Amino acid sequence: MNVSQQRRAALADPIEQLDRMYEIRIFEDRIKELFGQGLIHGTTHTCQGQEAVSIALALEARPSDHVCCTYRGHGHALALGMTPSSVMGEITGRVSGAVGGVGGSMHLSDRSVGLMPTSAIVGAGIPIAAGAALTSQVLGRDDCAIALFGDGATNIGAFHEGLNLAAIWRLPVVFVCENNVYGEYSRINLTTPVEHLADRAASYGMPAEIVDGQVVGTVADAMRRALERARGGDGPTLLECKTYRYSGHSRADAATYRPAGELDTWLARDPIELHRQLLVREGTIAEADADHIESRVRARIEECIEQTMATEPAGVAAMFSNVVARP
Amino acid sequence: MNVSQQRRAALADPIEQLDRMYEIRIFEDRIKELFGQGLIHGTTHTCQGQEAVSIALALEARPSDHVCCTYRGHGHALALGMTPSSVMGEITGRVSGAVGGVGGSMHLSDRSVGLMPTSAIVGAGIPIAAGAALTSQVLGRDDCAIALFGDGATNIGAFHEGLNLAAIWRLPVVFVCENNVYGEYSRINLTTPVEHLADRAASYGMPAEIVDGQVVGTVADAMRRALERARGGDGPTLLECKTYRYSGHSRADAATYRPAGELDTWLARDPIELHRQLLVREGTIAEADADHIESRVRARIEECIEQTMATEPAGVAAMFSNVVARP
Amino acid sequence: MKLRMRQAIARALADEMRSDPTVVVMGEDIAVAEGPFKTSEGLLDEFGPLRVRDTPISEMGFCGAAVGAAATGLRPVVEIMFVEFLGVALDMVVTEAAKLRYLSGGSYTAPLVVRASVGAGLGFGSQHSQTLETWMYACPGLKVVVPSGAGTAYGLLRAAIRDEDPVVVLEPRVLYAEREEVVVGDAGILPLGVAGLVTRGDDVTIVALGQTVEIARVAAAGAEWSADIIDLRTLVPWDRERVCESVERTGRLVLVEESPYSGGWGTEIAAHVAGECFHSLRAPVIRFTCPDVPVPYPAHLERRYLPDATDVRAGITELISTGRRPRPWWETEGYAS
Amino acid sequence: MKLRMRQAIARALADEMRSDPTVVVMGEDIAVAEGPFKTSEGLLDEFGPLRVRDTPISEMGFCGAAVGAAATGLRPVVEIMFVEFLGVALDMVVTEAAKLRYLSGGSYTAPLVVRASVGAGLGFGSQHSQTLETWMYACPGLKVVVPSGAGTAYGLLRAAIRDEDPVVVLEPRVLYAEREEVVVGDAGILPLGVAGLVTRGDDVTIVALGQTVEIARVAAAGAEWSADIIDLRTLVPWDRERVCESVERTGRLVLVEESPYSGGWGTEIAAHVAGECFHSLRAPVIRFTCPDVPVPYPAHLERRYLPDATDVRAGITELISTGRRPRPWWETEGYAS
Ligand SMILES: Cc1ncc(C[n+]2csc(CCOP(=O)(O)OP(=O)(O)O)c2C)c(N)n1
Ligand SMILES: Cc1ncc(C[n+]2csc(CCOP(=O)(O)OP(=O)(O)O)c2C)c(N)n1
Ligand SMILES: [Mg+2]
Ligand SMILES: [Mg+2]
Repeated sequence: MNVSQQRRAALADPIEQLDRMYEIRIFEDRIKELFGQGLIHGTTHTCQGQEAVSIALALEARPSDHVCCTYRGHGHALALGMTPSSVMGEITGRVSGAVGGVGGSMHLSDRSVGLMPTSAIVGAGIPIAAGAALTSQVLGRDDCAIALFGDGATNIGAFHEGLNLAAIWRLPVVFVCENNVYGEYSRINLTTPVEHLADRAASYGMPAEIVDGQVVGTVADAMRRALERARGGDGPTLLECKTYRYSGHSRADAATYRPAGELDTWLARDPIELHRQLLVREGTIAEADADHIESRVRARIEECIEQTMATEPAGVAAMFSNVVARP
Repeated sequence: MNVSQQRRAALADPIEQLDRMYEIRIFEDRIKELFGQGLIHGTTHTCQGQEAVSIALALEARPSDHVCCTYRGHGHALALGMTPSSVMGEITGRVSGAVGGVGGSMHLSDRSVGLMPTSAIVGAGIPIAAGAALTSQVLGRDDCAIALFGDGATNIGAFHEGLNLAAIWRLPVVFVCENNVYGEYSRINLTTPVEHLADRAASYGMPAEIVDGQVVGTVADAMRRALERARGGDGPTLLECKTYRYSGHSRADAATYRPAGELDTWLARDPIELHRQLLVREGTIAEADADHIESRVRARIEECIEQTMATEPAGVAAMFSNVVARP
Repeated sequence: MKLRMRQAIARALADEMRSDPTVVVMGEDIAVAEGPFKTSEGLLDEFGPLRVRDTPISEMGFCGAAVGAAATGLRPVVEIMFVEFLGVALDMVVTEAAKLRYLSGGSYTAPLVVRASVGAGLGFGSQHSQTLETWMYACPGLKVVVPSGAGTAYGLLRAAIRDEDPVVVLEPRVLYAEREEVVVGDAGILPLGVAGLVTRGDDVTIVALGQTVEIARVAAAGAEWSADIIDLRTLVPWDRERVCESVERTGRLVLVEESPYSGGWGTEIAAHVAGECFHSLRAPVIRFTCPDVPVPYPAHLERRYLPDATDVRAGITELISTGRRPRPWWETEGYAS
Repeated sequence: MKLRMRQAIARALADEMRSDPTVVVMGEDIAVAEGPFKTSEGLLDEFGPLRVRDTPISEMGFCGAAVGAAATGLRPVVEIMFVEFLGVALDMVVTEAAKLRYLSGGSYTAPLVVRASVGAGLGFGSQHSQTLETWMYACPGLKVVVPSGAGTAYGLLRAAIRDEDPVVVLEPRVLYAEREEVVVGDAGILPLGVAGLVTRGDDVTIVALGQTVEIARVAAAGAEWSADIIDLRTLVPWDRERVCESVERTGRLVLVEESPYSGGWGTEIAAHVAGECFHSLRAPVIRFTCPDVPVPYPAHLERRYLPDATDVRAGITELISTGRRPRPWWETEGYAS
């Protein structure tokens, strides 16, 4: 097992789950700050508030399953097992980056844990995931494919075509819509005439569930059901995880368009807090442990930033590598 | 009123309606024969069996409404008012053709009766119709737009995006799906996991109706309701007209893929026969009149063919016209 | 007045919307948010939600709507946030809009404008940094313009909106924040198809486009040779008269392009000149382009990826002195591409 | 054996599917109906519905599925019935497939083939008769091949399926029914990137592609000059060595293209040669192309639209005797374009 796979396996431990949720949250907060301070070039899209979906995904998917994510992929990548240093290395264009530093924040990938190259094109990952599921169906493997995408992506043609194709071919794929209420600066209700995006599965005769996206266990249960259905040959499922994006769409966005109080309502059901309280209630950990975990993670991320900033930038040769196969 | 508009107005007369249904049927039969005999170059897509929808469309839409049709558009064009000679002139590349002979069978248009350029790209007319409706909304006109498309077209992204856009903007447009059971050589059930395409309207919170596409009156009633809704500011509607394509997909297709007996079942409810019987039952016409109408039309079409074949072909200059506005 | 390019674009849209009530703008987050690049600042306030529209994430849908609207009486201006997104909507531009006039015998037209931001330099990565002009090439019926700053952005956009046929405006993203003096009002309208002469010289004709005009200017400033620097402005149809007239005078053609060497936009100009002005050419046509690789993300690699003024100056000096075509940097430095 | 091009394509698919169980084919009506152009005859019977798949009318959907399948272990071959339909799916080819290797540091690849029929001559009209090669231009990571008959269709398709990266195969529709001798089996595989020499001559280098190879052959047959006729076969990356070597010998380059004059595929070859072989060129580079208009529908106009062997022969004779570029027919006949 490589490091990513070890991190993935470790998630079985509830303490590790909380650790990883903090890891995502703190990583994203710091990335945003670094961009804000002009220490990183380009753009980035963070996922604070959506950690429960990432963790549930990593818990239920196998490393051999194929996961298609988007430009908002840091959380999924970290949860699936990628190290903060490979993700941060990529975001900062270092040789230590997941794809050698030429991809950047929107382009992460780690084949050892099934993370396919994340796409910066809205909806593209949906038919691509269907295709990954096709491979399993054709070769008789029991790997599944999972596509993660946002609420806004359900208005693009690739969503329609991808779900229809997966349904008619009964492909082993799970479509996970992270409905975080906004597509860029537009509230979902301004662009989409239905309240529940899960309802759109009916157009494909596809089972669907509306899921509380703030609770790891709830999301994991839904994913387990969907993955079982897929592996059992019963075809695709659409899951709509209701969640929220604490931060703006991208580094450039202060999210001033949000109705007053909306953020607070969601913060009151913060996925990390909910998971932490659950673990404490269950007696899995004590409050003190939880605090300790949080500070431990904070230190880890700071160390990661220091090391990354000290790592050499991707060289010119990297720009000419992996364009096509070299004879 | 030009000739097209006069023909359109004349449709108010039930006898004219039957005449026009025969016109479409015989026109299409003869076009297919002419292609079969190699007397016409290229490809064509005929609509025998779908005449009721074309007639109902022409009855309910106003000449000022904007109609977007497809490569299978001869019937709509003739019903909307275009003369057999302008349609046949286009199909045969003559100067008399609707668009000067450079378009061919798949590209008809007549602005005087609202027929926008028909598209040879599946689904393209759907968002285009939404845009025509947008013009009415922005300029405060009460013209509506109507898109006609097939069952297979409901699987393409433009369908999804077009309907969603029309719904969220409450555009005055009616989406008419002529479900003729096949998309090229594929039966709808092989490509589409839902039985009733009208059900897909739910993804857009859009009203929809399943309509018996064989009966002029039934289709007309549904169109009237949808057009009233549109003109009244209540937004778009999806109509699924259940009908059947007697002929193959295109001149090249013998339609051998159809289950035995399917064609006969549909022939038993032939839209022209049904309309003819209704008119006779109502006492609007006598059997003899009906026979007379049919032979009258047959003679008209033969004359049209002779004249068209005697008309000069589009000249080289036509190929260089209408590329861009000339200064 | 001095305006940033994004302000000049917003001003051009506003001026056309004032003078023509059929002009409408639509795109993702262009209304309430005033555009991801703030190119529609103030439009919603002044013209209201009927004419200034936020769309769902549906490029095929709203580009198609623009075609239908243009055919029936509006003059829509759609914004494609990054030109790559035309990859999900190209059909509407190339196969529908560009052929609508032809396929209706001239009775329907498609006077619409598609604005799309293009180019590298801001760290958006391989899928958000291309220029992709050639997607719009070889498409009779379609025009393509590329501004090189606030002034041309204003003048070309206004002309594009007034044009009776579809026009694609490719806006170099790095220039949105750049300020320059702009002639606003009708006097500022620039005719489509007419190139601009940036500097006048005798030894070489440098044809540049959009973001590369500045590169050419810097390369020529203080060089031991003097150049006609032509800002092409309109890529389709490009100003053949102006370019050929210049090459016949200078005897040398150099293109500075932000596109890969293979299949970049300059091939069209080079090919035409090699046929039309062959007997005037005293030296090989050279193209300073990007290497044949996807656009890399990090700032230092993006800089290396883009054509460089120093390379251009040195290359032209070499061309003039030796008559030989200078090798591109990736060849001399031994990076296969 | 003698095969029609469509049979050679079906044979190439079958041979690859036999030797490699990961090869799958999908497209609209390619399975049960064996393809709208009968290019997959016999495949469903031999390989079954798991590997030979009819798709819904969803080019974006199944091109995307091909990308995902290719990235995870299959070698999909998708059929795009008419190349125009890539206008609703281009994103998957250019923005996803072509960059997948780059954006995964080489850990994922996209060995997929997109087959699309192209070209005029069968009366399909403006939206079903273009060649559109330039949509695939300027896209590092993507290869483009164009067969000129059954033999090259077989050999190039097999090589494309075996290639580790995405390849677009543009098949001239008019050639599907044409028969020629084909070397089947591994011996018939043709390497990508290598052009073919059709005839050998001294006075001029004629570069042709797909359906225009035959036009070049007819033009040269019995002419008072002799030509190297090069069948380019692979458009991206094209065989620069072969073409430049030839031009250096003949001193003249002529392109015969089925694409509009402005922005057609030949501009890339002309531009490179004008830079690389400038000192060997004795005459202007000429391109025999289609006029800058949408493809007209009627047979007689389609014939006029396409490059004509007699024009090509006369034009080259004029070029050699006068050293001047012959005007295209639409200019001499006074049709503005
Ligand atoms: C085809 C396409 N159109 C537009 C964009 C620009 N864009 C990037 S993210 C985004 C919003 C997507 O919203 P959603 O699907 O809800 O995902 P989220 O960002 O909320 O995770 C948009 C419009 C794009 N990348 N691709
Ligand atoms: C985008 C696109 N894909 C494929 C085609 C080829 N094609 C033409 S008609 C057709 C079938 C359409 O079926 P349907 O929508 O049911 O309409 P019908 O032909 O039955 O009227 C197909 C696949 C096309 N023209 N455009
Ligand atoms: Mg969202
Ligand atoms: Mg149908």
